Amino acid sequence: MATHDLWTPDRLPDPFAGVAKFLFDWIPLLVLVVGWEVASGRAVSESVLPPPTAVAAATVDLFATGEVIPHLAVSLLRVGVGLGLSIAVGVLLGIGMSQSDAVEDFFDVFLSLIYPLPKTALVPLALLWLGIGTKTAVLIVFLACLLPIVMNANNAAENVDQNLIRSARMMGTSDRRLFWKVVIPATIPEILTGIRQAIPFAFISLISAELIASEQGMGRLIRDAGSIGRYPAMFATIVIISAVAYTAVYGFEQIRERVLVWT
Amino acid sequence: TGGGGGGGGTPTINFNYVVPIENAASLLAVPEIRENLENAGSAYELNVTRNSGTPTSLNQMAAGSADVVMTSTVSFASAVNQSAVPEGLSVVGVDFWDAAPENYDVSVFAAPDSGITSISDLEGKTVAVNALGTGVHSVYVKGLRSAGLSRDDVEFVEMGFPTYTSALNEGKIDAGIYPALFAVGARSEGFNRVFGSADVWSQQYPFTYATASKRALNNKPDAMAAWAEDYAGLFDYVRNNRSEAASAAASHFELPASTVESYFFTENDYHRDLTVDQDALQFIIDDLVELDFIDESFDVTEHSTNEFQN
Amino acid sequence: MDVDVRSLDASSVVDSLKSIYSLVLLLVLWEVVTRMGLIYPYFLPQLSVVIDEFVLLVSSGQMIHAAYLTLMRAFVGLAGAAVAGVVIGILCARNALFEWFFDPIIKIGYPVPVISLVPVFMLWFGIGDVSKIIMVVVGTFWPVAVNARDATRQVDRNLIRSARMMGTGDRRLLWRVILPAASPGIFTGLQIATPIALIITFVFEMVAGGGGLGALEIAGVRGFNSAQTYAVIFAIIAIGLVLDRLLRAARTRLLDWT
Amino acid sequence: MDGRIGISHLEKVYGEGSERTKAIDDLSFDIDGGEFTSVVGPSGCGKSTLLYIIAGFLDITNGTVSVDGTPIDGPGTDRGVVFQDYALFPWRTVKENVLYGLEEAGVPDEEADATAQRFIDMMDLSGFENKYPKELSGGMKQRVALARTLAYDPKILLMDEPFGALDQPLRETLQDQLIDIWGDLDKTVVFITHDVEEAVYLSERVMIMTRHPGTKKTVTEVDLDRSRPREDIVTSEEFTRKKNEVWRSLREETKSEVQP
Amino acid sequence: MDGRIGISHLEKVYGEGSERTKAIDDLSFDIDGGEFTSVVGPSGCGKSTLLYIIAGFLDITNGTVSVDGTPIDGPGTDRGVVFQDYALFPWRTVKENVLYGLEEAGVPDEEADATAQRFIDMMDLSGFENKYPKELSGGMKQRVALARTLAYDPKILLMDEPFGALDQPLRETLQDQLIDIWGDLDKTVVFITHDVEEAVYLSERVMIMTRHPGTKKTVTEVDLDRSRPREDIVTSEEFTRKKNEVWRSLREETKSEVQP
Ligand SMILES: Nc1ncnc2c1ncn2[C@@H]1O[C@H](COP(=O)(O)OP(=O)(O)OP(=O)(O)O)[C@@H](O)[C@H]1O
Ligand SMILES: Nc1ncnc2c1ncn2[C@@H]1O[C@H](COP(=O)(O)OP(=O)(O)OP(=O)(O)O)[C@@H](O)[C@H]1O
Ligand SMILES: [Mg+2]
Ligand SMILES: [Mg+2]
Repeated sequence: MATHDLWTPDRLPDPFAGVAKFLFDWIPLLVLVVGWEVASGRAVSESVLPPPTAVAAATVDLFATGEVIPHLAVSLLRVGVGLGLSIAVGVLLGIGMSQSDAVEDFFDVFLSLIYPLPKTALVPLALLWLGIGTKTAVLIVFLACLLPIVMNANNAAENVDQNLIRSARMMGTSDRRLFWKVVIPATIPEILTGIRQAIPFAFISLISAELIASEQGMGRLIRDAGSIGRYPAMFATIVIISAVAYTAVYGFEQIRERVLVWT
Repeated sequence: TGGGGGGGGTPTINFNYVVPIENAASLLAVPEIRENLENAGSAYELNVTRNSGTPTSLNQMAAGSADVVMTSTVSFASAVNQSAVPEGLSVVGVDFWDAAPENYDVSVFAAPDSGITSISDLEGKTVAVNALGTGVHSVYVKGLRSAGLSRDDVEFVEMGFPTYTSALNEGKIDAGIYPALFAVGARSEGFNRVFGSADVWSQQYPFTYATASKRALNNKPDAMAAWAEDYAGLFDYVRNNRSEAASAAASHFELPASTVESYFFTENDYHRDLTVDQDALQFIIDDLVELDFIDESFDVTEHSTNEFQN
Repeated sequence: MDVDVRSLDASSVVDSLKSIYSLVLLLVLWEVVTRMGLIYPYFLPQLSVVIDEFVLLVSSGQMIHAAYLTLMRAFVGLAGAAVAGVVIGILCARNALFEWFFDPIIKIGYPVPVISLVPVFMLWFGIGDVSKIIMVVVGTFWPVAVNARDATRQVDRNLIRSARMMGTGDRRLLWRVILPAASPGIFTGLQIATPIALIITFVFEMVAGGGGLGALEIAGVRGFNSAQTYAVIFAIIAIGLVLDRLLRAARTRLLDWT
Repeated sequence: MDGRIGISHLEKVYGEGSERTKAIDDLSFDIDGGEFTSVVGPSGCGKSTLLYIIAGFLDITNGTVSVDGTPIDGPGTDRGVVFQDYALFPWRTVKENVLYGLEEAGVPDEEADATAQRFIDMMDLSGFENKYPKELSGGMKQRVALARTLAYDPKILLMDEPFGALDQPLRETLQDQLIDIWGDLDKTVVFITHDVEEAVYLSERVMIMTRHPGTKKTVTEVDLDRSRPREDIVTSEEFTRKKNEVWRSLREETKSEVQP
Repeated sequence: MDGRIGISHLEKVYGEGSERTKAIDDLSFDIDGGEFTSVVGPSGCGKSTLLYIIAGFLDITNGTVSVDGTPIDGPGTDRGVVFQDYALFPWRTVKENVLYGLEEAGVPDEEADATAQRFIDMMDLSGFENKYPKELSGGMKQRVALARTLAYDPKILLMDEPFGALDQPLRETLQDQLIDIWGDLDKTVVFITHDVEEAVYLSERVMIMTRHPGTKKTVTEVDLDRSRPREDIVTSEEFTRKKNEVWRSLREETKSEVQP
């Protein structure tokens, strides 16, 4: 976070400067949390907005009693399988469409039909076909993640630098090998970008599917806790799933940086 | 979903309920109680899950992932009318009855200081219902009709049953409709009972019942019969061991033991009789058509059977 | 010459056919397969039945009213988020204090699956329009703010320098240079936010009712009327397509200089 | 005199602590009003830094820089900058770009319009008034940038490798146009370039800077009869001689610097 | 002879119908094995088209182009192309890039490694073997591209404005390196450039092309003693004369072309 304009902790010795800067950067969040703690029970009723301490206690409790574990596990499974499928299919489809006109002509119109459709609108349909539960959630996560991945992979594969391909051909690379030696590696950065764009959609669709059509999972837990007035537990569940989403997003960014040392 | 006959292992029955305790069948989920049943675990494997509404359960059945589910009048009739379940479905046992004069029923309560004491006082008021288009909702409409009002004369809001009491106390709603279990709380709060289904229906009718998919009945008849036997056995067991069953259920469903104790299979409970009374069933289906909850009626004998309750 | 023109026309017809043949094929297949009874009608009603249902819902006014409710909620919310997001985004990019305060909040807030707050909003604001609209504001604020902030940060320094050289003061700089220069990025933020606004509205309507396309769609499932669910999805696809085209057209018109 | 630039003991340091870099070290140089001066030097020697200091974009660490005797205090309409990447407002048409400075100066609409049109015509841009920058080639964009700067009539033109991104024939055309304008409008021009030939062809004086941290190394006075056609100038002996002189001086600075 | 290029009545037309553009018109030209030829011409005259035809990337509309008497049929390892934008594989390190052609040729690992290292050393890239292209400056990238092409030992080097994106000092260093390599390795080089000085400095023959559609206009033979230091060459009379000759011929083509 670029806050040099405000405060430059250069005067402190290095390790301290680092820590001080970290603390300084996160003061705003601290302010929010403290504000929330103070407001709760004063400005707003504690049941409407439980204080962070209560939420923290509920979080600990959810883990200590093990209540959240099966829900978290099933949610992670759904997000993982849905995203994994969309990566596998999306990459194949995206690159396939760039390599073959027939494939492109066939799938293009479907992609342009589901492109403008908010994928959560398909939850009821999935429910119809697959009933409630994991299959439905996986299908929705899959569909929501598919497009960014297909589109990024397709774009990248279609726009591989002509001169890279020419160079490879000049050095004796045949059509077949070209795909593995040039097209795929040249496309990887964009594929990873597509996945990165897909992750938030994966979580949105997971929670949506679980709110509407599941008896398990974090979305369901949030809804159940809310409907019987266990508000600290409801907020705690939201905090937990948000932390998971946050970790997924920024963790993936780290991984991408590692993988793409060359970009 | 368990495959066809014998072959590998014991067939699995996927069973779905909605409201714990109220659906007596929900007790099949309680391990201590299931232990006392004859066939579960031997003649068939029982897989119990809970859904948040009867339509969801029926959709599970349509999608092939449930064999027996608890249904109530409106969703059962709609599913039949729309042929939602491939091969069809059949009522195999009644879980509880509504509108039985000597038992508790589905009742509307209002806050003591609201001044609402009769159905006609509800005109123009905000009233809570768990979900529109349900059997519970139909009790309201039936009541309003009886007082010469229509469903448009009140404002319905959808809320979960457990939230009614605080909403009534905070004045967010004027009245709420309570099934028997929750009515225990409403009574102890001192709320006015405005009316109940027994006041507006001329006869009692099956409110919630176990419905099986015909596919399951055809594909694993023995297992289904064994399940039905256990379901009946469950009623016997509970009647004979009321307090053990109540405390096991309360701890399994994490409900206050006192509430369960004061309700469960007592005079505060619904009328419970497993027999599928096809006339009573036909009566309520026809009445729901009358009340505009269902488009058309049908012959219930094609969608219910008493063969398991003899 | 003549031949050239004809072959050109023919090939463009072939092109457009190629691009939709698979859709036509699918629709025909749908009708044929369902008519032959190969798929259980509850899962997939005949296309013609769905179309009938669609026409019925539209002509009875139900679909129109539901669409109105959904779009109203989505767009009132989006408008709120647009104002808040653009103001805060630009302030973050131009003012060190705002940057310090909001940057970590945005960093933490952006990845939160906002949809998980639906039950919270039901608790706080009930299940009416207000609740849904505020939810949309909260859900779409992030992409708008982040895009506005990044676009403002990326305004070419030399543009600002040129303007200053020609006598533009601090105040005027915002209107004369920063806003126009950042407007493509801001618009991108709105384009990203629009489907999110719809997603939130649909899900909220499905969970909490209160009318709208989401409620109408889920009612189809709850009432075992699958044709209704399909018909509503048709409407949603149509709305999605139209919105997407409208946004693109607006972009071309408003930002034809990019 | 109008448009005089005085640079005295200029020192410019970027950054602080471990990131401290001295970009310009003790540079003194005076430019007369109406003079055309080019600045050449190795990459990173501080040419742009110098120009931006004169423009008022950067603070001075030590020394003074003044225009007509007044120390510089931020950007101002007495100077105009032409950037290598044009810095045109992409949301404004050619005409609107050229009008910008006039609008800011509060020139009445009609007068502004006439002035803008004059410079558009001067830069051979007539017919392109309503095009957006994206519709123009690089050379045309640079012409618009020049017209925009000339239109609000700064005394001093500061140009940072303005033709660096253009190809040879375009460069040559624009160079010739620039010479004409300079002759007609009597501006002080400070022109930064990498291209020795360009520097010698255009300017009266070429300042060669040392490599990083930059300061004045040598100054070559060029006295060519610029009314002759380009062919004659570039093939003339005087031109070749000056070019070689600047080239050699510059080469001393760049040679040792280039390593893999 | 090795690396002879024969171009006879070459015609190249892009597109069809209303989009038909003739890029090259009736061009005949022969290049001897081991010769260094530069091609200059106005922008869009077809220089790249010509080069890409020799490389085998483009089909010929009419005429023939042959290498050592065999008509060209697609890309092949007897030729190597160096592009202006380097076209390095970004996911491969310097060493891996240089190894590419050797891998494709099935050269055993150890031998390939030794060969690659030899060219890396030759191009002053030692110590950078494990860097990725993004970590290199433009000049170094171009060195890697050159090493990669030289490593698989094509008879003919085809270079399309290879130094166009680099700044003057870097260009000069690479030009001198290229001359050395050419002297050592005995390759046929076809070198496209916009820069007249570069063309004359490097090559034995400079072909000037007419503007669009391009064909051979004139050919200037340059005979410089390239063993002398650059300073001496570029200030020599012969160099200036040849440069002016090429420059004038080119100017005739470009002058009328530049319009706003
Ligand atoms: N904003 C900055 N912060 C820190 N150092 C800077 C900054 N701008 C430039 N420098 C450094 O100051 C020195 C001079 O930079 P400057 O851009 O003035 O060089 P230049 O002569 O214009 O180079 P070029 O010919 O490549 O344009 C360089 O070493 C550069 O790295
Ligand atoms: N793929 C193509 N399709 C149609 N026309 C093309 C294509 N490539 C090049 N041309 C046209 O052919 C002519 C020659 O192009 P070419 O790129 O060979 O010129 P060039 O001499 O290399 O130009 P430059 O100096 O700008 O690189 C130009 O008029 C160009 O517009
Ligand atoms: Mg510079
Ligand atoms: Mg070219």
